[in-house]
Amino acid sequence: MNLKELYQEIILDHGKNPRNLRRTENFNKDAKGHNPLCGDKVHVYLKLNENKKVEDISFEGQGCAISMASASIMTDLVKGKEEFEVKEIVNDFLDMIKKKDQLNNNILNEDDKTKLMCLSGVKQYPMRVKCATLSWHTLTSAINNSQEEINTERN
Amino acid sequence: MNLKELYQEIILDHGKNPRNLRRTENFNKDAKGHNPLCGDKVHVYLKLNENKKVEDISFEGQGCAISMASASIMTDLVKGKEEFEVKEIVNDFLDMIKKKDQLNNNILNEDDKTKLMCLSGVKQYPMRVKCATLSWHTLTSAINNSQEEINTERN
Amino acid sequence: MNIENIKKEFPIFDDKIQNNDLVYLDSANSAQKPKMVVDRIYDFYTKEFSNVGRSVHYLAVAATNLYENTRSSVQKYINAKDKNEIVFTKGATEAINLVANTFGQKYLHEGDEVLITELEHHSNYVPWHFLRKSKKINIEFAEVNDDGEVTLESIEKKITNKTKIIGITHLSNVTGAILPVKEIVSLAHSKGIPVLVDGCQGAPHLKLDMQDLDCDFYAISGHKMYGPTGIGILYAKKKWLEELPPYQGGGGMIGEVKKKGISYGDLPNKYEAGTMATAQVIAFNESIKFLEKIGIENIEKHEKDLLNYAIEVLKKNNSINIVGNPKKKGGVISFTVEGIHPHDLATILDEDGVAIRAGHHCCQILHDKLGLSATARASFGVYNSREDIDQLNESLNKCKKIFNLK
Amino acid sequence: MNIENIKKEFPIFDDKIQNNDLVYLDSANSAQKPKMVVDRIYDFYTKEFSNVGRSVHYLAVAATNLYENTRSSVQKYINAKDKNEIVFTKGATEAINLVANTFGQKYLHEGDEVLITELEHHSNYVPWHFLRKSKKINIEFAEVNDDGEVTLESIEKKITNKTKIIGITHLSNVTGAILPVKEIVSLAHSKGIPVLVDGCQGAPHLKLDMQDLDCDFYAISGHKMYGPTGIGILYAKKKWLEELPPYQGGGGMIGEVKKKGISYGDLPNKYEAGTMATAQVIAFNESIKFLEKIGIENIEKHEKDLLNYAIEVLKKNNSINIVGNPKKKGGVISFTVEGIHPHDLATILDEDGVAIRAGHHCCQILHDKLGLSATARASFGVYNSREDIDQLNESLNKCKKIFNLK
Ligand SMILES: Cc1ncc(COP(=O)(O)O)c(C=O)c1O
Ligand SMILES: Cc1ncc(COP(=O)(O)O)c(C=O)c1O
Repeated sequence: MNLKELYQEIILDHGKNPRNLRRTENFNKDAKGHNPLCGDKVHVYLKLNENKKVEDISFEGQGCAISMASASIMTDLVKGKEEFEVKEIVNDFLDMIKKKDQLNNNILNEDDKTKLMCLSGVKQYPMRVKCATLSWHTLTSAINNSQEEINTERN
Repeated sequence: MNLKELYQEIILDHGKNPRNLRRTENFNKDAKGHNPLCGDKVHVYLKLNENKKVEDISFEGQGCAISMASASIMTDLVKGKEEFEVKEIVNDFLDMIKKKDQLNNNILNEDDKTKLMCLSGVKQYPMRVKCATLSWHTLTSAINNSQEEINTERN
Repeated sequence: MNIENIKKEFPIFDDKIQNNDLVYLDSANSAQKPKMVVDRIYDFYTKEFSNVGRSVHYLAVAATNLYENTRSSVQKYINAKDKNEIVFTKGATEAINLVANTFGQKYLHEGDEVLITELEHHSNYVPWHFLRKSKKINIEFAEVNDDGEVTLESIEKKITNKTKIIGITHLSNVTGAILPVKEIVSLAHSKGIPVLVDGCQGAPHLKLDMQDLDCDFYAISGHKMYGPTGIGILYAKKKWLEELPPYQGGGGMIGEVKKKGISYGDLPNKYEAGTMATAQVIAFNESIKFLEKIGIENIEKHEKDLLNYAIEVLKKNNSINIVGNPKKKGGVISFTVEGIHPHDLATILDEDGVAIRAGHHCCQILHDKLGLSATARASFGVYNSREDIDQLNESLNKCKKIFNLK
Repeated sequence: MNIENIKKEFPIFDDKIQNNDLVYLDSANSAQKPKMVVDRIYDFYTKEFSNVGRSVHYLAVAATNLYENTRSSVQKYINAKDKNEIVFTKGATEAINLVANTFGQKYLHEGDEVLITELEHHSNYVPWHFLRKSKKINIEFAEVNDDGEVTLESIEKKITNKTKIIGITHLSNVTGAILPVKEIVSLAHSKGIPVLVDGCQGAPHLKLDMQDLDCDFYAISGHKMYGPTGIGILYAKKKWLEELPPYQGGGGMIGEVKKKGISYGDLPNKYEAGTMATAQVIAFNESIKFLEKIGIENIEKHEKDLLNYAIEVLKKNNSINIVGNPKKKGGVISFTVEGIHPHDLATILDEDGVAIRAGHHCCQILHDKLGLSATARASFGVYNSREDIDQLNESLNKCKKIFNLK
């Protein structure tokens, strides 16, 4: 049953009670993301300290369980990481969602990886991949300080 | 063989050597006709005398054998007729081409009717009916002094 | 014709989709196709194909006649006064663009107002927005009330002496509200304002009578009327088609073409530039025949029954909120389930073969007003039955179970 | 694949048309359809139908993928750099209108010049004429020479510092002349002028390589490429699609929609408003596969052979005049017969099952220049053979007999 894989307890939990769903005070990086076909929206806020470490990260937005859970788990996992590590985690996650079977980075511990792998259920649902990746693309955009709003219809 | 009916000798003759293919001097009525899909064009000139009799009629134009023959025969037949008679002949001809089996007017003699009936072969060729009727519609327009250019695509 | 047997005419229901019987509740998006329509396309391409209008050979003549036959059928079906008031387009969206563009060119000037409603589909807003940018006109929105309706009064309130045209949907693709079109047209005409009706949802489900409605323009999409994709219809009163400039330029729509200038063809050619969707137009005649065979009154009755049943069933189900409560409503139900996002509903329902739509349904203005970023929508066609509603309800309960809701 | 067997793939040739074998010589007007294309339409409607893009249920996801697959196939087939440079339209005429309208809006001003040629189809003239009226631009015509060609030099002669865009046909639908597009583009670009190519006749018959041609816009009609009616393609360099405003407004082409303003979607959505010709786009993938299966080189060779044979045969026939004599020529022969009007020819040929076209072929400017009100035209497709040419010749002799000509 694929649905069971898609809507695992941890997804439902994060979807219902998203962590870090707020706006970081004194954020120094942010970006907006948008999926025009379904109306999902996310705004990611980052506070990097002088050593380029993520002191705080948060998000605002509304969307389906998958997109909320994905943003929630993402913010949980990258908090405390350094910028270059965040980039690596993002790339690894996006690769995994698109093609690979597992996560390859050496930054996250096994527990965290297991948590993240809970999102891999969307692979069976191509239309929902965008839900899982929107916040991640938006995080990248925030880090790169690009002014461009992320739009999941952009390929 | 329907083609034999369509291209009777008389049609070919009038098509090749159209009568009245010129421009009446001192015409007092005229009209242009046009079939935009095929490019056929005709310009009919009329000279009615004070008794509303057709003193002269002529046409200029280019087109297929059917349209040239039709204009040629038409001009031949209406010359010398009175305006109200011309209208009756035109209506009778258009009715015949569209639906009736024969001509019903009492103005033309049997010989002339036979001549005109030579055009009835187009009934089997719906796309060619326009070729046969263009000059007749244009004649009506000239008589009515309507400024509107006749266009066979108008239904 | 027995409405129970109608499903058999739609080959899509013959096979399982992903091991499920298909419960298709997305007809407001696009309707499935009866066999007679698909067969007509097949036969036309394999036995009769030719371009229309331009050649004099047998196939071309026959195709041209078939093409024009559809025009006559449409005229009859919507009770238009004149055959040439029917213009074929590629869809309703193009039909509305055609009107906005040509009407805008000729009649709209800086400061003029176009009045639409908060219920409008993007297709009946964006084309006017283009004019807002190019011509500096303003767009006013008649308000939707708490029941999801737009009333005659709410239109009246927004009419000013700058209102130059009114654009309204016949039947909302979100709340299902059926607008009092005839009354709105009559009011508008009393002030000399023409009315465009977006008939996308009206045409497949309601009896159409252009002379009775008296609207100036009516836009239809073939694919929502059990017809092929790629064909739409613009009904427009003859005087408008005569007065307005052409929309697209190309072969077939011209009179005379000279280097210095061009004259345009007569109706209906003037608005049908280039090779049209020949096969689609010809096959659309079968859609009309299909609708006539069942009878629009029977369709209305059937869909009304389904709608009432669905409302009854869904209202009993806790935590389901139906969007809007219009007094006159067509077979469209948009809803939300507390605690489950519409996208998650759609995905889970899909696993049971239940096809619904989730999102803003191209009505962002309305969703903003409702304070919802998305809704789920079940919409009906002639082939739906009460069993489909039962399955929808059952699958919604499954969603709740997966989400640990009661 | 054996070119001799290709006719068998086209069901239209299976049956007699009016007791005759069909000799179809009207492919420049519209091509017949191979079975694989028609089957694809049938299967899509009966087994897989859904609207694309908007719903998340299984059928919608599958249809969306199929739809996008065609975009990828087209990209590959015409060697475009980017998938999103392929915009689906309802036909080439719409594609050209799209470019003229959006380019005109943004870049054309009073006194600017648009340079087209005397060979152009009305579809590549009328859209520019609209701008002549609305924006007071001028239209210049590069001259056709006695051989029915437009040369690089004749283009060069008409370029001024006011020339803002050049529109040229790839292959004339009257004289068959193949224009030196690559050289014209290179010349134009050296002066900073973009080039639109009307590829209606080029696309079905010539190898296409957008990156090599380097043109800015290329317009294609699906129905002339053995595809369904109601679908066309606009190829446009990405930078243009990004810079130009949208053409039609509606569902699917938007980003965010608010009462105060609207942002548009990204490519390719920005130019695909409303429900598209889904089934036609999906089936068009089969047309591409069909062409790829035969190989465009084989098609070019086959049609060249037919052309040479036809010219040889018709030249031997007294009183036939072939219009134009271009050095590079595609499979189109327009001709006149002394003493018989083209319409009469077409009617008589039709009695033998020989389908040709007679008229101005939507090229009145060229016909004015030639001093002819109409010509007859035989045009070839992959399914034609030398026997078809023989039959044409024989039937032309019959015309002469009926008209008492030698
Ligand atoms: C050279 C040329 N350009 C444009 C067109 C118009 O194409 P369509 O009618 O398919 O839009 C045609 C076909 O009629 C053509 O031959
Ligand atoms: C009310 C309404 N208007 C307009 C449209 C647009 O129709 P189409 O996409 O067929 O052009 C739709 C369908 O999506 C609709 O429901």
